[in-house]
Amino acid sequence: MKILPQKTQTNQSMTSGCITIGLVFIFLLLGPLLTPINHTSQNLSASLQPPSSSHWMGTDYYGRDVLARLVFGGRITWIIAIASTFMAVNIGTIIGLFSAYQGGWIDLIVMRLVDVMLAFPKLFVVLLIVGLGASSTSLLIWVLALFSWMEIARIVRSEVMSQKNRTYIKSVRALGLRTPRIVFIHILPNVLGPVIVSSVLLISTIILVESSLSFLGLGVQAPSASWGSILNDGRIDPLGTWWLSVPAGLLILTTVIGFNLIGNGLHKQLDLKKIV
Amino acid sequence: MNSSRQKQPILEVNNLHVEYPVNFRGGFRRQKKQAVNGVSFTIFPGECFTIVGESGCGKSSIIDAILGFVKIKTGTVLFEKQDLTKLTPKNFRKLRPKIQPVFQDYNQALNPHQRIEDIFRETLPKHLLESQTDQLLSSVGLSKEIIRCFPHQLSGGQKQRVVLARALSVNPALLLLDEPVTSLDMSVFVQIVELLISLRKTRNLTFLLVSHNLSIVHLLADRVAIMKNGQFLEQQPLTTLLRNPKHDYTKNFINQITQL
Amino acid sequence: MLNGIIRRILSAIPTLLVGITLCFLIIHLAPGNPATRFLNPSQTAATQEIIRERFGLNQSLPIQYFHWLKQVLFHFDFGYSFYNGKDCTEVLISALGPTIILSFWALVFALSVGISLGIFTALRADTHVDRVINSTMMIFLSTPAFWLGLMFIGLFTIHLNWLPGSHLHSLYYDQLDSFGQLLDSVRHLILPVFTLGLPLAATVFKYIRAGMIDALQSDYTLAARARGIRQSTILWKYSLKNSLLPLVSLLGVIIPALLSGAVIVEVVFALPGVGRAMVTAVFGRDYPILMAGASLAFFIVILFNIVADIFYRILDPRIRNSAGGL
Amino acid sequence: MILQICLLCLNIFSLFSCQKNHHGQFEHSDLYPKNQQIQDGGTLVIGIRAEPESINPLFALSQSSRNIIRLVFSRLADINEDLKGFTPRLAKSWEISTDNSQITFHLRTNVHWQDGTPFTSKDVVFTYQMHINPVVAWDGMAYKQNISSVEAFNDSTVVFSFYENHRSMLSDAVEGYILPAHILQNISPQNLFTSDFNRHPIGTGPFQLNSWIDMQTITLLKNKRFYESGKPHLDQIIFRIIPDNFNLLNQLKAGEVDLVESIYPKDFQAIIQNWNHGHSDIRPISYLGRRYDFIGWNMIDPESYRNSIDRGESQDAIKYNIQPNRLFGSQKVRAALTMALDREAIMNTVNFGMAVPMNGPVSPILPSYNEAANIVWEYNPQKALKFLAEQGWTDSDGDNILDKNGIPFKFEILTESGNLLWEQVATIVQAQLADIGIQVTPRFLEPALLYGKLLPAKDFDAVIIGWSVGLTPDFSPLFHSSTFYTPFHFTGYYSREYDRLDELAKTAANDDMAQKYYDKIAQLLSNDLPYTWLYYRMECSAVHGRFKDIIYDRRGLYNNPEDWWIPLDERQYIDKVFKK
Repeated sequence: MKILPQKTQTNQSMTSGCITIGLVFIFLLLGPLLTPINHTSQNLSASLQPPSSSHWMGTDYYGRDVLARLVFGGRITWIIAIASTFMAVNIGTIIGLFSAYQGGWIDLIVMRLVDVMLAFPKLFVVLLIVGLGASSTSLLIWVLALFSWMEIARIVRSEVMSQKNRTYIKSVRALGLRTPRIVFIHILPNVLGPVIVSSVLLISTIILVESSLSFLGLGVQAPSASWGSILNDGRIDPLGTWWLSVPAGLLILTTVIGFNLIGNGLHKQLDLKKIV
Repeated sequence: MNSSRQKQPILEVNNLHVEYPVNFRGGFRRQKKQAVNGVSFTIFPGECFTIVGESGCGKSSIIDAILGFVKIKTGTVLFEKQDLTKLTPKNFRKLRPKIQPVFQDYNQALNPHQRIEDIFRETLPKHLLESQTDQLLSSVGLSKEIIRCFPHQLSGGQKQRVVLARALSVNPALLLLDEPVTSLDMSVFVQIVELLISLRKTRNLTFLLVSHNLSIVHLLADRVAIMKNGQFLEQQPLTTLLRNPKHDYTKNFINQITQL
Repeated sequence: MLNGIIRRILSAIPTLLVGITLCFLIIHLAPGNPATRFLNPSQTAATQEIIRERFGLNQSLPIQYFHWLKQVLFHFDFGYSFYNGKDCTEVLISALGPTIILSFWALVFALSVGISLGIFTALRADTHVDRVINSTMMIFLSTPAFWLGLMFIGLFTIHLNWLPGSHLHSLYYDQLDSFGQLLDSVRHLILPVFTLGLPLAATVFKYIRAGMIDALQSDYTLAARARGIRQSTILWKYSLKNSLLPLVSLLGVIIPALLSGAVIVEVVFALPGVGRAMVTAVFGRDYPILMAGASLAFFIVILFNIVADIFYRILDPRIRNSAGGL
Repeated sequence: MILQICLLCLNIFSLFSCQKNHHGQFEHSDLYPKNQQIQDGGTLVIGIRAEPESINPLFALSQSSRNIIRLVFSRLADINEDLKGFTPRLAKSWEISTDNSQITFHLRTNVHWQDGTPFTSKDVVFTYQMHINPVVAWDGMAYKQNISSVEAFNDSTVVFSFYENHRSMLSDAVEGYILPAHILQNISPQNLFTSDFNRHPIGTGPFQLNSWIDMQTITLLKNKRFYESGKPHLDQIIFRIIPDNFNLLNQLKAGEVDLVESIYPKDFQAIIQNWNHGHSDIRPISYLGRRYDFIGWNMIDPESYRNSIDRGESQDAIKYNIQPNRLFGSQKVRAALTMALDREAIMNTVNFGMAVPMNGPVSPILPSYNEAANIVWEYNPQKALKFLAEQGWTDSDGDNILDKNGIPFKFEILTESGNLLWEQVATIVQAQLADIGIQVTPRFLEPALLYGKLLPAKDFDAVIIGWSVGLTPDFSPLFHSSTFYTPFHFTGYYSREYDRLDELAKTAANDDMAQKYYDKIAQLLSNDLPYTWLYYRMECSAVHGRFKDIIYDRRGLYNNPEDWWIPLDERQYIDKVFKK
């Protein structure tokens, strides 16, 4: 499929992003091979050991292997980020499509709602809900998704608005096609580009918000773990127990950079002005 | 042409008013812009009725109004005696294939993510798909190699031919041609106009042509309406108009043609 | 023009109301009872009822809501904190100061660093300098703010002992002369402003750089260059002006980000701002403070959206001159 | 949040002696050589984690609020280290009437409120009225239940009358700080919670509030009118609010903060190391505090409890007919769970050695503590499995989880989110119980949610929390059947034998008799195991070495703030910079 302009050869941002994310992904996938130790097995007598040959990344309070926990926690972080992004993208796309295609009062009300939700400082309100409700991983995914769909909805709406008045849509409407068919077959594929770009960037944002919540003690709750919560384990003494705070922080940083790079790369590559 | 007068009109537009809301960010109250301001005309089967005027005079709004893409403020649009403004959306949709538009901007007229063959798959019955597609493409002068292509791989003239083929695929009675050749370069222009003329004959089509380009008007039109600021200045058969223009505005136009 | 502004402001009122109502519902429908804080072993049911009454929790939710709304709209009274009985308006006004100071300087920092580096690198696109700055900014954009803050404290406060890592002033601030006080405040602000400002600077940088590169390659710039207009004139009058425009609308995005960031920075650096007041209130289930804080945050964000809109309209001739515009 | 257990009765005549406490090494006072001349002046900076909610004794709940109140206000008398006698404060002396129904307090006549108004008996009477006013809802109201009236005989004499003769009469009378009548009588009790007084208190204590900058600092200055002449020695005490632990400790190390309480045991170990090697001036201070942590088992079936309440059954009917919990209703199961836990390892891991074992209800700081009275369930997984098998819990389907009649042994253990220690305990408990085939899911709930589930509703399986104890043994709010419906009795424990012993202990004629019953209570509860006691915590604090004469013991750290002082040659910049 060659709908893209010929800019593919020199997209450094894309390449380096893919490599970064690929490496982190391989780490998460093959991590258990690096360390034979189960991430839950405790050894209370070997608590808070610095890195050594038996524990490459040291141990935490319970003498659990930090490397194993980084792998396990990373998977949770990724699952949360990807699951809530997936949900946010779906919610945002459907609302955006619906709102733009219906137009009129519905559009006005939906867009006001989007304004309202965008006006919430994200961390503030997620803090509010997660803090007031009992925090569980699934609640976290839901809340993160429910407060992230608005930008997607806006992008979809504005794209649909611009596509809607293009002549090809007028033409297929004149052919007598049904509305759902027009929306999903003709409009949707043409707005997916910007949606993909912003959802990749959204993954980064959600990873950052989740780790901030964990820092405030509201994110993923033990005995489950995420990079944010592992980092938070080391928060009591970030320098003294650097093997808890530094690797987790660096992994968050790397992943976020990776997704940002991919997002930027895609943005360049899908330079949508040139498609139509 | 005189004979057509005895026939039933295929399209009858009476006292059409169209206005557009002017969107502006954040506000609730919207301002309106009058685009079409009391236009009436009748088109008979087989004829080519042409609306001529400067860009922005409201020509395209008439087409949008007939296709039901803008809300009509007052007035009626009768297609084969049915008032389109009073139809339910469902019934309107059923009637749609009868009236097909061809727009100026061929770049935007095709879905960039759809292969040519998929365009026809949407409307043609499955068992006839292949044969009918071939037939349609050849009738607009395209070879069948292009069916695996995406629109951006075609030239401007090819795209406009595909647009025509798509419109013909639903067997329309009335084609609404909105500046169909204006964006094409001169040689392609002539080919497309010739194609239109032959299609009109072979398929017994009626045209409503909208243009500010007088060469195509000269080649295609039977009757011409001159439009300015949302209103018709005059409506005449082409020959009458050329001989005896009533308005100064019309005269200016005709001078341009003679200069060509 | 004025008409348009007034209309824009009026249209924000329903937004504000819906938002506040949503907040109220979120806060009051969340499970858990704020009065459990006051439990003690000898407490009787009657005493529990008195405590609930003290906080108005004995009434039904709609009554609580309308009472709250009435107090806010007609008396500008957000009620009293459940935690310490303080007037919420007072709490927030005193907390707003540090948040404004912090956000203001972070914004100034972000804009000045972001814009200047953006222009600098746009003029040197695809050189080594550009790549280095670009990647550095990418890192700041991707760093969790609290981690950055902790690392700053570790490095500059503990390791090097150059800068203080908490509070707005030293303990003996009042004993210093006015220059000393200024210096003291600046020293205390540097790390928090950096922590909050660096990710924002990176965002601004991204926009400016992209806008500048676009503008520098655009037809009007090329045409201007062809006419022999001086490079600096092209830069300032043509390119920068056009790439600053998206920044104005970015303001609407930056303000919520600033407030979110302030929560973390205020906790890490022990600054007495709105964010920290809110975190404390979440943990203490201090409904009135939460409501007041949420309304305030809302108000600020919407206010800045309106301001950004108005500026946008003033600056962008396409909107300014279009029919029905301002 | 640690909920407070009130001191409902106090052993004034107990036979307690210092030697009896075998953890004596943790309780000592570091007195400066007496031959040194005490010098006035200097500043103490105390780092605290959260802003105090109020400096009004009627509403203060948090530890930091209570500490500040100790500095600003005074009581009639303070309890001594031996938990027997009292040191006179606002009361010069007191006598108990021959029929044991009245106590007459003779007040000091040289006391002034910090605004200059003289302190009189009116203030004492007014304070009592505030204490018993239900609208105020003072959390210590229970202390005053046995008092029938408080009357002023003259400006300097107050008579407390009692309904019954209890051993706790004197401590009940002196409980609570005295409030200024001349200020508070102008404020209606309804508005007291929101009054300005809470932030601008006027007391009679050694220090007075100078300024309170929100979420930053609270500055107390020396009270020049303080009734003990020549005291206090320090010029000012500043409370600096630093929520982030990392920052707090670093400011302690850097000397910007002089005193920090409740240090995490791991950090405390580092402070001990540095002090012992002479690397730092930060002196570690530890003593057996007031807190212990335990696992509470829900002994009744939550669903049947809820259903009975919904059916509106009488309280007695519920109490006697309630179904036992399917898991923890059996004493053998609770004993097995206790034996399955390596409580010593738990204690050492989470406390880094800063705790002592606890096996029964009586806290080690109390005179009535008797280690030998408790039944100790040593760590023994084999025996635990045997006990469980006797109760029908075996792994019959080979999935490594015990089951009985097809139901697996699974439960949820709740604890408070944000409490690092308890979260750690929950994580370890999960792992250790998994070893004997019990599947535990830890759930960390935000305090308001946790206590909402626990305290009124009894809707839980097991919970890890802790109590903060008073200086007298009183377990009736936790275990006596008469308190079955009050919040703190959440385990649903019910035993006629316990009720009998509890009443006997309270009404015993003397402490010798009472001790016998307390031993029996300890034996009964440590056998019945409504709780599995985990450990008794030591308080870990640190203070800069230049502060002298700080007396700390089981009562806490703020026993004699008016006596703290700094030698001239150890003064630092902060001690000198403030202009008088």
